[in-house]
Amino acid sequence: MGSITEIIVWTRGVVMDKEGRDVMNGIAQAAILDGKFADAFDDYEDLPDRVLVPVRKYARVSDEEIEHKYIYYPEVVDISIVVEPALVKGMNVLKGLREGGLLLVNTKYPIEYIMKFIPNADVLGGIATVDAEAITGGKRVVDFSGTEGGVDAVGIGVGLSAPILGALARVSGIVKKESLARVVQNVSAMERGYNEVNFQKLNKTHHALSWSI
Amino acid sequence: MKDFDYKYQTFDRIKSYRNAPREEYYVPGHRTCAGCGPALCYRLVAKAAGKDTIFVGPTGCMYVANSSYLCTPYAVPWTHAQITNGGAVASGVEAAYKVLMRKGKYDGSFPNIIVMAGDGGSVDIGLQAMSALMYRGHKVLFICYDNESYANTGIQTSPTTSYGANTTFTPPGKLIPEGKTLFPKDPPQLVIGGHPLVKYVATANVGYPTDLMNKVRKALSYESPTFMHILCPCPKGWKFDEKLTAEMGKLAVQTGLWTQYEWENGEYKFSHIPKKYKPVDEYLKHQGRFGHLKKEHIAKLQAFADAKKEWAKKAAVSPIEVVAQVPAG
Amino acid sequence: MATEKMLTGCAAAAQGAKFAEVEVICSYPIRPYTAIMMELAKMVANGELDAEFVHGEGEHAQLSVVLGASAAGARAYTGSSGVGVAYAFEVYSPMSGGRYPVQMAIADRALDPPGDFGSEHTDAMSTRDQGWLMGWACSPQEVFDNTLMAYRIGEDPRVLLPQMVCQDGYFVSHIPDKVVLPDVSQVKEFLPPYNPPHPLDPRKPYSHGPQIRPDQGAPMDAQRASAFLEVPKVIKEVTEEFNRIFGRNYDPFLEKYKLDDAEIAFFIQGAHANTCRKVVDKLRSSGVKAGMCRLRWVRPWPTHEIAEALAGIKAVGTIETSTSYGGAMRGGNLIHELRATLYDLPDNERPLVTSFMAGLGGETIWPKDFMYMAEVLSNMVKENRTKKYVYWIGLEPEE
Amino acid sequence: MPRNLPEYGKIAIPKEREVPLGAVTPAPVRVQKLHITSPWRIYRPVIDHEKCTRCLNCYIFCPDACWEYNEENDEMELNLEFCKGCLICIQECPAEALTPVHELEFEGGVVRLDNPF
Repeated sequence: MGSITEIIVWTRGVVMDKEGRDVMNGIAQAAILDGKFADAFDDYEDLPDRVLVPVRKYARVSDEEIEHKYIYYPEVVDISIVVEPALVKGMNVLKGLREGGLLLVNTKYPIEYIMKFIPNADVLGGIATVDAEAITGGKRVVDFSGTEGGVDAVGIGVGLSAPILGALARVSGIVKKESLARVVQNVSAMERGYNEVNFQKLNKTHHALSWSI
Repeated sequence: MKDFDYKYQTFDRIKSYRNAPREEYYVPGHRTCAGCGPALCYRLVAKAAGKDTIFVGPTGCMYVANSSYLCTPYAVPWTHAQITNGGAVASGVEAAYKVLMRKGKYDGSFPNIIVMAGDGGSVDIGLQAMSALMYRGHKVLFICYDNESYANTGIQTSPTTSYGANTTFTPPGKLIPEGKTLFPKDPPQLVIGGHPLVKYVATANVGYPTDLMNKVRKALSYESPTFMHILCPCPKGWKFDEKLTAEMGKLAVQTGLWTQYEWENGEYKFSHIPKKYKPVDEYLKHQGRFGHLKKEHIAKLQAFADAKKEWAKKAAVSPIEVVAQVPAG
Repeated sequence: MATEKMLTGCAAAAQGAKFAEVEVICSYPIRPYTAIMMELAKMVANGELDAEFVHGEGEHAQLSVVLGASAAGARAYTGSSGVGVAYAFEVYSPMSGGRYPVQMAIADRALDPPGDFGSEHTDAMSTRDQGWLMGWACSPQEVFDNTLMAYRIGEDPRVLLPQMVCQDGYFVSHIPDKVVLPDVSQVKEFLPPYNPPHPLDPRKPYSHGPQIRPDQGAPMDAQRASAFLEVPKVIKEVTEEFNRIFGRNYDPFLEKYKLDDAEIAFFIQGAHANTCRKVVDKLRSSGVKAGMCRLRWVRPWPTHEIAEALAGIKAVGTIETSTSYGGAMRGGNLIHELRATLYDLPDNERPLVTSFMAGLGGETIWPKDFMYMAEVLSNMVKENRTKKYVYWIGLEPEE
Repeated sequence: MPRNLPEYGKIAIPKEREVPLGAVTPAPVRVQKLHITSPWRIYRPVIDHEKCTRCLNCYIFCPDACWEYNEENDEMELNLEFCKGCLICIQECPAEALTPVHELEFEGGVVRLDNPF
């Protein structure tokens, strides 16, 4: 079995739920365009989501067919993406993170400041931030059509998720920017996220993530 | 049935927020939405009712979001009921207390038994059990906390969902541009119209907490079944900014889409009637569920509000004949 | 002082409930069980029984009302028949999961379509996996006795489970027979008052039935399953005590009639056992070594006791008075569990097993029908094989 | 069993997976501490005690019962462990005594739960 990159997306119910879902779906759809295998799904226990409640979503990307496609929780996590920064205080966003993994936070705060809230950061290989609020003007899309595994009527990457996806492509290389450009609605916001991401490499190394920045 | 002197509770009127009991019986630590209208309603009802209370909670948000994973926010006895049978389970609890007190097995005063049912658990799948409770005359307060949808399952239409609402079962589309095409059921009128033992029915709204609490207390002081229909704006389902929950309640009243009244022994008493009503759009514009509506749809909702106002005007002056007459004494 | 009366099964059930001093009763009319409620209504109206008699708006409500009553700490009683049993289905699992030891009397009846008021076990048997204790009586006396025993077993702190006390519609529910009614003091000695661990009581608040996470589901299920592991022990204890106090002679799980040296045996539950017993006698007098094994409890299923009772018998036929469309043997319900029960017997002791669809829709099972079944069983012994899984009595093709 | 029939098996629920009998659980006292909701908050309402008129609007309209009037020091107090940050209190405050401040502006109040509930 080849290496599978497991991604967890932390977001908030209802008001930022679609943004989180867009991140996971954006990753999976772009990865498939890259010729990889990928899954994306909500955390079933976190549904139904409530306004502002912390919720989790998952994506998996692999070079080969994913054997544990129908296994619910990832045992380990390679990348943790935090769609709303205050979550770093409330939740252990590095839970299950493999040594050398990546933390990507949508925030205007500098990396050093965010690190204050992450006492277990020694497990990290890198931390990145992108100010998606500033790039998109804080645009959040609230739409329920894609909940419960439904068909999303609005499309991916209209709001905050576009720059987050761009930033992820830049630092992790897990998906190609070109593929993302075919997936997201707001391509320029995605490009800005790609270009404007802040990154700090940390000492731990990861077997699969090689920083492309 | 038998002559037995049950010891009932009595309640004082709450005059101000400061005068309301400080104790909370619906405590912090639950998974309801930030800004949840039904949660605010639950808290106010519990506060007004006090510690000698038993809640029956049919399935819905106030079950699933509140009693998540073996921890609950109810500081008084609470039992789950199926979404179908809140009225029946409460009837059983009440019947048990009647016989246990009569047999000397319970020596406290008769507890308040309150069903907290959503709109589905009250007037859709739960209607049969609710109506039977009202008919049989159990000393139970049945509250329909109305957030105008099946919210717990992801906002599906219910019989109280507004005309024109976008729910996940009534999405607006090319053929059906307004989303929901039907106008809602009227829960208090369903109760008033056919249950001779019911002597008190009230509507309330989380925008008016003192009024809500006093109506709860009044309802609980009856020895027969009582019904309250409480508007509980739902930030998730209605798609408004969660800080506007109480505002939505007030706007519903100010636009005439919601009427605050008590019906007591056949007579209506209205409150919070605005001097001048606002157009319904003032209410609709904050809510994403109405974002797709066109002028003609909004006009229909305005006409609906206008008809409600007319009805309230008439009902306030001359009591409207009730089909199931209230027996004297 | 004990008295003897001629009572139908329904009247006997009502008497049982009265002696158990049930506190909340919830009724809804459906024949044939409805006579139980008619009797109880009279008792309440006459002040012979101090209970709240609630007129439910349907069977679903009946179960719901008694659930609430039991949760609040009252001994609660209800009942139904046929489609009514089916209509209440949603509430069976919450009742057993919440550990509310209410009692439901079932005078069984065929399900629709089309409407058939005749006796058939399919109604109750359809609910058998919902975590209820399920006992089956074959006479008004046994109905009365089971009513008391089921409460005592169900309310035992090791058990805390709801109980179905089943009887065959019409055959038991409507045909009077001698019933010995005990002295109140005997019942007082046998059945202590219901004392739930955490009732809905404002003086000591508890939450009943909150949501659980998926990973809490297995322990919840295991909890009920564990209770069922305890039940057989409690049934044995309680039956022995019942026999002692009331002077009866029940085997806890099975009526074993002339089984000891039997070559063929009928495996049966309910009213038709009364005819079957007579046929066994007749067969015996004509030299056929026949016997009968009658189930007193369907849940818990007395696996070991049945295996022990039937070991060494050459052929056994289940009398199925219920349907299991498309089931493993394409007939009724009992054969599935009986075959599974006998599977682990040594080869030389394992009976051949077939089933007889008989008594469906309320049809009488005549002695001649049992004689035919005996012939089928004897032929199985002769040929040393089970030719067919199921025989439809009266509807078999000519051979 | 003389015939050596299989047993029914036993069930042992590990201590950490035990659930109460019939899922009947004791009622909470004052707060449900098993369900801390501070991780929900993006913005924290911050009070200006000078401007506050003690009208108790924030207290009465809070769905999570997080505002309390402390009579001793005549001040409103916010329960930060449970405030979800819905900001109804700010909306309902007639004195403009409350302002929303992003949670990351405060270094205290880190809980870092492993699961959302």
